[in-house]
Amino acid sequence: MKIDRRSFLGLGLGAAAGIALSPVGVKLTDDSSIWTQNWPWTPVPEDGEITYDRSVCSLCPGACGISVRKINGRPVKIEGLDDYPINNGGACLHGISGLQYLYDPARIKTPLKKTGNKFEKISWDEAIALVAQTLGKIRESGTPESLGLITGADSGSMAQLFARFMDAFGSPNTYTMPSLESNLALTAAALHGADRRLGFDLDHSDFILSFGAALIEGWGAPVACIQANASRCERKAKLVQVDYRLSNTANTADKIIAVKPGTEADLALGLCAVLLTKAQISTGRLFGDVNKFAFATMVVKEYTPAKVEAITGVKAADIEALAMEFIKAKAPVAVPGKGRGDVGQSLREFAAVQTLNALAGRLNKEGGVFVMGPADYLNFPENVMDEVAEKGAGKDQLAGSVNELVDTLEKNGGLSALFIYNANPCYVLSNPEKVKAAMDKVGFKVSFSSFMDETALRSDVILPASIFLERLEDVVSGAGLAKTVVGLCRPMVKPVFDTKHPGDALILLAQAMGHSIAQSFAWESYDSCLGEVAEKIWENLSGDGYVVIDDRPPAGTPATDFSFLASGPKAAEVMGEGDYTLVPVDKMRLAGGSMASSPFAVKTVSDKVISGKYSVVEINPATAGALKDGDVAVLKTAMGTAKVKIGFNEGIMPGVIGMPRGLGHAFNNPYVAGKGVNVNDLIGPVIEPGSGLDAAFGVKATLSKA
Amino acid sequence: MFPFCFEWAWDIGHAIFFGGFWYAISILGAGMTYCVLKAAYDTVNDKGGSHH
Amino acid sequence: MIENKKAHKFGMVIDLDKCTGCGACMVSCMAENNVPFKEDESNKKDSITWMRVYRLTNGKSFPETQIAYIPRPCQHCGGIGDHGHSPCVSVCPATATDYGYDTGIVSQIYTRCFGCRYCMGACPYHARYFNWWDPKWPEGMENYLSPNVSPRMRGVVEKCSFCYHRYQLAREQAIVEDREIEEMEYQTACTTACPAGAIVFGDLNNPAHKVHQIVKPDPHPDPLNHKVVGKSRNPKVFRLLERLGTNTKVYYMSDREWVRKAGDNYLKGEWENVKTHHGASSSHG
Amino acid sequence: MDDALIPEGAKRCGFPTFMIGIVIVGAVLLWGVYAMFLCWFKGLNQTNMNDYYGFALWIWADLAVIAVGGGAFFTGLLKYIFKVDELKNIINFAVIIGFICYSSALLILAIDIGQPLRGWFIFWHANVHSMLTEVAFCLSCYFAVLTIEFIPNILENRQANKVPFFHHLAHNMHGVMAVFAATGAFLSFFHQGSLGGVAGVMFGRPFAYREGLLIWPWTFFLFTWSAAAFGPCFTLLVTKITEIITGKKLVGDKTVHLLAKISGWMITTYIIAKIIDTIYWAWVTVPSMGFKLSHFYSNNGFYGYWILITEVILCGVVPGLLLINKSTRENPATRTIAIILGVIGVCLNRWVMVLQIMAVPVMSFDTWALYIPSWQEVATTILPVAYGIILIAVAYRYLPVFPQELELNKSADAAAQN
Repeated sequence: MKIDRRSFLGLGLGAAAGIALSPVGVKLTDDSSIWTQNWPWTPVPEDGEITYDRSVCSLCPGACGISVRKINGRPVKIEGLDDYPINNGGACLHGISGLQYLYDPARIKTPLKKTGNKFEKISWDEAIALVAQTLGKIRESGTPESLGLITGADSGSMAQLFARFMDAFGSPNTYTMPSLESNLALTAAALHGADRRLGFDLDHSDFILSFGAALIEGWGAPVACIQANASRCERKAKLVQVDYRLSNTANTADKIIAVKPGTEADLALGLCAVLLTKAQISTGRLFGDVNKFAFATMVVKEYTPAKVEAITGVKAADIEALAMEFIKAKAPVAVPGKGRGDVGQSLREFAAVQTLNALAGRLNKEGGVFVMGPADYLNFPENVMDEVAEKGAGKDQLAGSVNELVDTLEKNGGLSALFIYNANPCYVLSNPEKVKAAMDKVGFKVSFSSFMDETALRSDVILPASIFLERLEDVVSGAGLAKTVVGLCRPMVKPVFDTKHPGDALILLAQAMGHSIAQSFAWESYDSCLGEVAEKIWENLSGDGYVVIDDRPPAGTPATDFSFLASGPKAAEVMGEGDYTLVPVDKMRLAGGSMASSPFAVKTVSDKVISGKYSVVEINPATAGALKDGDVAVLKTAMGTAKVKIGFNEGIMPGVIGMPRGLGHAFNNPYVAGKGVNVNDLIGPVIEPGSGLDAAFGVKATLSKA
Repeated sequence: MFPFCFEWAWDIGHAIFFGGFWYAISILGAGMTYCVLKAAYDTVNDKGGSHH
Repeated sequence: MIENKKAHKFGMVIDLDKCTGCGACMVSCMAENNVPFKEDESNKKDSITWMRVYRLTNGKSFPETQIAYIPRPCQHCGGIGDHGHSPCVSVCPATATDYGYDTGIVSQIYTRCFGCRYCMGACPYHARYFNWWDPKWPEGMENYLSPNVSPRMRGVVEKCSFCYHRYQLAREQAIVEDREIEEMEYQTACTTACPAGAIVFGDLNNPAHKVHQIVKPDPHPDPLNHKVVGKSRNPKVFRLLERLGTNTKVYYMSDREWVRKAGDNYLKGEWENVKTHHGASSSHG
Repeated sequence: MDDALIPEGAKRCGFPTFMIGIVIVGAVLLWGVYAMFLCWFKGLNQTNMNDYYGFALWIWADLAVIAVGGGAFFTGLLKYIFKVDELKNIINFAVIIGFICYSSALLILAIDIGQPLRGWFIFWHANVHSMLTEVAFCLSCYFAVLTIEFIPNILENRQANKVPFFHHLAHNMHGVMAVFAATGAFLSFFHQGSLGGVAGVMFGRPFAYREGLLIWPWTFFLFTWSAAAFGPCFTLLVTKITEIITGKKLVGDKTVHLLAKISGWMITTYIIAKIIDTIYWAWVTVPSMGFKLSHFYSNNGFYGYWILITEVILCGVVPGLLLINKSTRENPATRTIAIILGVIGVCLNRWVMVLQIMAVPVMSFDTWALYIPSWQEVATTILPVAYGIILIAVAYRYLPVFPQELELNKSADAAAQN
């Protein structure tokens, strides 16, 4: 071989040297670095003209004004709308992340029909026809009252449209999910008469006595409350927080009154008793009020400071001092509704707190509580009701509340069809397994959900709703706000998927059902319906984007009916056994209700709340026994068992376990669901007689190392 | 690294740093060039033969 | 160092007594700056949060416990003596992070960064984040990304820029109209989002700006520690790790002594001596 | 079958035995290569590094191999500049070890950075104020020096040397080696130092920060010094291991004793400087930032005073004393203990100056951050070890690395032949 190793070697080395010296290497190096700066899988957002558009956020009852920044019409950022009468430029993290909901992995993209255990895509025409046909049969069978509706809120045109449908169909079975708004309405109904709303004028109060209300963690209108708190700090107005853990609200408070969980009502009644005895608030001052003497006698006898100390753990002297401080303040107000004031509340507690306000003469006073009439701005035309409708609508409701409905359905059934709008009872209510079982007793469930949440998953037909960024709607403030503002939520973007405005879906459905129902819904679309029914304020509403209906204290002092409390209602029993009391904890960064959190919101959540797949529970190290911070432990209650992580927290009362609410979602969104445990799984409903509320503020629990 | 890169500045820091750098590079380059050329020359003249 | 009397020095002061820990600033920042998210963000040591809110407690037991939330954006350090040699800028080998002498803002050039992470080691505030993963958005969600901030690629460091793009937009407008930028024209996303109004942002060099009025920065070196410049003359205002001489532009404010004390490290007895020392005497003006 | 490549007169094991060894180590190497590609293609999420631990196992490995590779520059300096001729017997091996260490260091850096394809920005867009820039420049230049120093040895391979050009090239390179060695020493001084500077300049990290001279913190000088001091320990250690594996004496005692003595004095002087530095830091620098020394060594599950004591006393003072004392230096057992302790000491120092810095909380409300490397990190860190073993095996087999080998093993060979 003459082409020997040597020449081969030489050739190789020569070639290598040649390539090394040529510009090829330099060029490739440069190209590759440029390539890393323009990876095709890294998105390049399209640039264009910046515009801003106004709307209203309806993710929560806060109803904040929002400003949507758009690039060539494409929404890129949501911010608080300056000078909006509720949030005045502020925004909360859920609202700011609103755009994530548009493209949420759990969004329902088309109408769906359940066949067997699977959902099947169908067209809107098919879906409407299917629902109309099924409902038609129910009507034909003469039992229109067996159609139920579970809805999230009962204000605004959408709520009225649904109510109208139920009426025209012939069913009284409408149920509202528990919310601060509904609890306050219930309280007002018990104390001051039907169709009233309560608003707390935090902005002008100089002494806020909060009974566990998480004022800066999502209670009421969250942004308005946070701003009220900030202004309170500047005004040096006092906040006293009655609580069993150092919530952020308690942290910002001037004083914390540590009470045993579930004894807030007793403390409130104890304060009432002190006012009646020590502060010389004569019952005469309560002139014209019903059962005032019976109440006064009862409360003075049963809720002496000593007795209340035994129940609540608050020293008798402190109770007396607090009552005196409260009554001596210029503009005190007592605020009910621990946490967000929605789930696990009792009328006894709400009524006791409101009674405190009444005794202190704080009704309809600046800085007090406003007992307001309904936000009366909608004028629907007379509903057309045929004979079937008249007959059905006149029947009794199946149950007194959504909690009782679950009970009834689970035991005896009773509904042949169910509409679910703006609600996720299979997640939000205590003991969701029971709710699911109750749902299974209903033959035909129609969901108007935008997201495939726990309840939508159990529906038979889904008529997917466009989300607030895709639709027009009037949004009324509420949730304890001391003013009434109607805002206009406007479509910021065309529906991203094949969804419809739930109002349009309902109108289509009504028209498909024909007859009197169709006549009741003789609108071309929801948009035209809204323009018509809100005609009174439409010009201002569509022009300014909002209308302030009222922001002053209502005139006069409303009468108070003390009958409910005078009857001496008992506190709800805590279910189960164990050394600990497990209580849900509302966190600002976690949505707890029917709206799940966004990926951004979940990302902000502390590792002391979510740790990998675990919920982290708060426990005072003093009562943690052998458990150490970060341990995985088994939490057991009468309702279930869950593996959780232990998070030491000096700021919680010994013996209490705080578990974050809003976790443990089970649907297809890996950024939000599959994290931690739904605290409601561990808590069983304890229904309060007289109100139908689920008064289970917590549950007894045991904790052991996993 | 080069005066045409925009980070370059004619200041003391760059003078010392890149002065040192280019100085070292030059020595290495010059040294290796010398060795290679000398080796080529020696090979052609076969100085010292193929034994050491 | 380029001395420029007209140079801005953007900074903020955060009222920790107003901060509710609600997280709006964090989300506003993420939405504004195209910050990605991943399925599990519970490991806070690899979770990109330009604005991170720390939670502190006074260590006492209920009901004496107190919490303070400390929102922590990039502190935009001026470095020892405030000469612009921030801990991170001075160490970046590829000039991928730079100190803007006209704004005081520490920038980050994502396409320049090659991911050595030296800057992260140098930053005691953990304000810098590395893209351990390729940023990925669920299908369709990239539709909300803003063109004003380019999405980053895997393998580079990112951090808060004081919403520099907002400054650029405001400056362009001001140049077109031949005037100075107004205080409210350039505000960071976290500032505008804060529902409690706890964040005040502006030009620390401009006595007309609220942030200057609250902070009252001392332009002279601290006589007790010459590394420190710009110490606040407001007794309630402090900076994080001020003693190190990082000379941050993010100031914090609290009425609570334990919170102010938590801002820095003190040897036994030191706090009692320094807590009343707030910048040089007013004779410096 | 590879007899033609083996140096003349040298005895080597059979080719199959050699290959078996190479295959075993090669498997480890491939494991490392696999991990390396995972890191390159999937990104650094393959590691357990995080935003607190931006610098972790790799950077420690990087600093450690550069420190122990310091034997090459220091031996070269002594041999070529200070004309310590005795060291000619170990200089080739020192260069090979240095070459392995530095090529490994560069490879680790290429894996460690988030954007390897942009790695050259450190040169192109250099920030001359960054210690890391100084490291990168000097490191790569010095690697070029090591390559230049290694080339003649390669060319001395029996077959390569037959090529007249290669023969002459090797000869001429030997001739000007002092120039290269001087440049190498200059470069080494700076990159070893600037590696120390990397930590020392971080004024936001009180555990790392040191005052210093002009722009150079004390760690700059300590790192250079420690590399010069402990590098020869590593050279001696690897020589010892090679001798054990080959079953041959490869370097004469005189050379070993000389290098050990030099190393001993370097270690002793270094450790005195280190102790002074530590005391000044602990009593002056750190308190001025509001920290007590105990802050860095308590309240966590790993870093205690033990690490300081181990580094400075057990692996610093002890090997230094053992090596400057003639009897312990010349006793193979105590000498070996000393060089092992020395190598551990310098590696521990680099560990502390990389990982403990990251672990220590600085803000009063921050927490200690401890981390455990992922298997990918471990594999890529072992990769250079496997690569080094293979390169040493190949070099030893085919190159005349040890000038004294034949002479030292004459009697043994003769005995074997009888």
